[in-house]
Amino acid sequence: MNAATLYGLCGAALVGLGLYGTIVHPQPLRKILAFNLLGGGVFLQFGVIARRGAAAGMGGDPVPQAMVITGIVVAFSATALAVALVLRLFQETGKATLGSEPPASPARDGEGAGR
Amino acid sequence: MPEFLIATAGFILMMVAVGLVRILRGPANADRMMSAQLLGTGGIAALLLGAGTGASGLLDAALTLALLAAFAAVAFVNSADRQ
Amino acid sequence: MRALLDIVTVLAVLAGAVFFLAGTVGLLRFPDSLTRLHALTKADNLGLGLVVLGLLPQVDGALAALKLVAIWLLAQLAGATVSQMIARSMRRDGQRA
Amino acid sequence: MTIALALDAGLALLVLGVALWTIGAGPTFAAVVGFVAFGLLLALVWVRLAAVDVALTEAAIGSGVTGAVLIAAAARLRPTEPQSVGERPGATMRLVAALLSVLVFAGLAGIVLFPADPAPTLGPAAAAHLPELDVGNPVTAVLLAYRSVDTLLEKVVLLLALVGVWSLAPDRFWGGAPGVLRPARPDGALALLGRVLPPIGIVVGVYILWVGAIAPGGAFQAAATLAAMWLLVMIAGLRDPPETRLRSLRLLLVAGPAVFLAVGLAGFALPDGFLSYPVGHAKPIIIAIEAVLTLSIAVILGLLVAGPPERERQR
Repeated sequence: MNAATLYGLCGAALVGLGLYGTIVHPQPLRKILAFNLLGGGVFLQFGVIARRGAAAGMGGDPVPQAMVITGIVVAFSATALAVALVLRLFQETGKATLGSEPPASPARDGEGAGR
Repeated sequence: MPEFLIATAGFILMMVAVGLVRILRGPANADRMMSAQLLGTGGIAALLLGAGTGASGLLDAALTLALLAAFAAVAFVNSADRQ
Repeated sequence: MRALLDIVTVLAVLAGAVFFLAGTVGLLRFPDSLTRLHALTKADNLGLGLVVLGLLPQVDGALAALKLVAIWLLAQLAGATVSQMIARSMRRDGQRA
Repeated sequence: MTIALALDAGLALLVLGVALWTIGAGPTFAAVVGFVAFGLLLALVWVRLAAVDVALTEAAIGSGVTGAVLIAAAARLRPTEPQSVGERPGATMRLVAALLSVLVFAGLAGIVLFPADPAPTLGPAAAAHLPELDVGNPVTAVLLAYRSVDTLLEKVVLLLALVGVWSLAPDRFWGGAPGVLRPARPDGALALLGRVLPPIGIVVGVYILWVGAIAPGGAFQAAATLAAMWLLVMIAGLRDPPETRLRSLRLLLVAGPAVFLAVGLAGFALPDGFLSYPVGHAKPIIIAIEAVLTLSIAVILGLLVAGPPERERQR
């Protein structure tokens, strides 16, 4: 067991966790959060491949590392766009939900709003 | 010396990680932000200790982290206030 | 000389680690948010400060040393402002915590 | 060696713990705090994986700027939280999702545990041409020389995302300014920080850009730092967000990709074609491209965080 394997397993678990959260969470914002966790796990896989490919005096293969940097920036822009979509949905309908049926008036109105 | 610095970095990380329990327990959002702040400082300390072992570039990473942690903290307090 | 500087490093870094320990214990054990904020700032200021102090003999070159001190000052500035903002937001919430 | 491995194991467990919390937390605010902590820890993981460039990017963009976007959204969507409780999928659905997740985890874990031997690497190929480029940081060389098409297209993606965000504004606000994040007290601590931190941050940003040619750093990291400083000034209420119809602003947005593209097209004059640099002059060209790119990315990132226009344009 070396560090790369350890973080590789960690990344695999993150992908699993993120996938579960993306499917199960009802709130779109939480889905976005979970999806970012999933992305972090995928990036970690790249990092592990880069670390295993260490050669020529470098700590890691620079090609996967550069791809991760590009990936982080693209993930950010996708996140910003998704968040803007959810906020617009909220502005239009007063709700932020992906349910196809318009939900009946909330059962426990305001109860959960206190912190 | 490098082993000592790495071990201390691990210790500090462990400490701030225990502090993360406050994210779980709250009760106020202020408490959650505090533990994130402590994690930021601990992360900077760990990076600096890593830089002390001679690894290159970590000082710059710590510098960026210090700036961005400050920004994130401000954004958080600001949003928490607005609620 | 080298050994002496190493001893300084070990002592200062250990002292810094103790302050991180103290900050965490305070964050977990103190009864309300304002006292927890008090504990946090000790780790922020002194913990990081002592770590920086201890590392000064270990880095090579004046530029790296200067960068270390700059990072500490930056963390100080940000920590002071953020603590003040957190405290104010707590006061506005009416000390609910 | 064992101390280092213990550190790695602890760090990996921490990352997983914080990720679990981010998924499972009740209030969205708490989950977002968990996500920022996750980004911070991930930056440390990147350091342990000998990828300091990625660590810088993750710390700057992954947790800093993304955190700002998410937290502002969480604050606005707070009223919708209670009503979504009833929309949780049923037990069967959750079980299927859990099974699927475990399956994906097992597959990935298998790949991690039984890797190809010898591990594939492009490291030697990347290192072989570094002297020609005169760029000391291999990651920068990949981003701006070997795989510069990726980087160019990624800039286009950023621009498209910004156009997408802007187009979500109601028609009457088109061309107007994004909402102020929140008017702050002019005499408060935040206003002080908004005056003191940005000058330091701009110096650090320029430094990170400059050092990126020889050591970890580069355009994205510098741009994220600059964007954060700009946003700080806006949050502190010292400057309003600019109107999005301003021609100077729009020119700034496209300047980086345009210069990059122009240099790429100029490459057709050389034997290697698109996006090739003249031998011996690669480094100054790369740094020039990066400088313009940094400005454009900083403005794009800042405006992505600020969100769609929310005020009518002023005559």
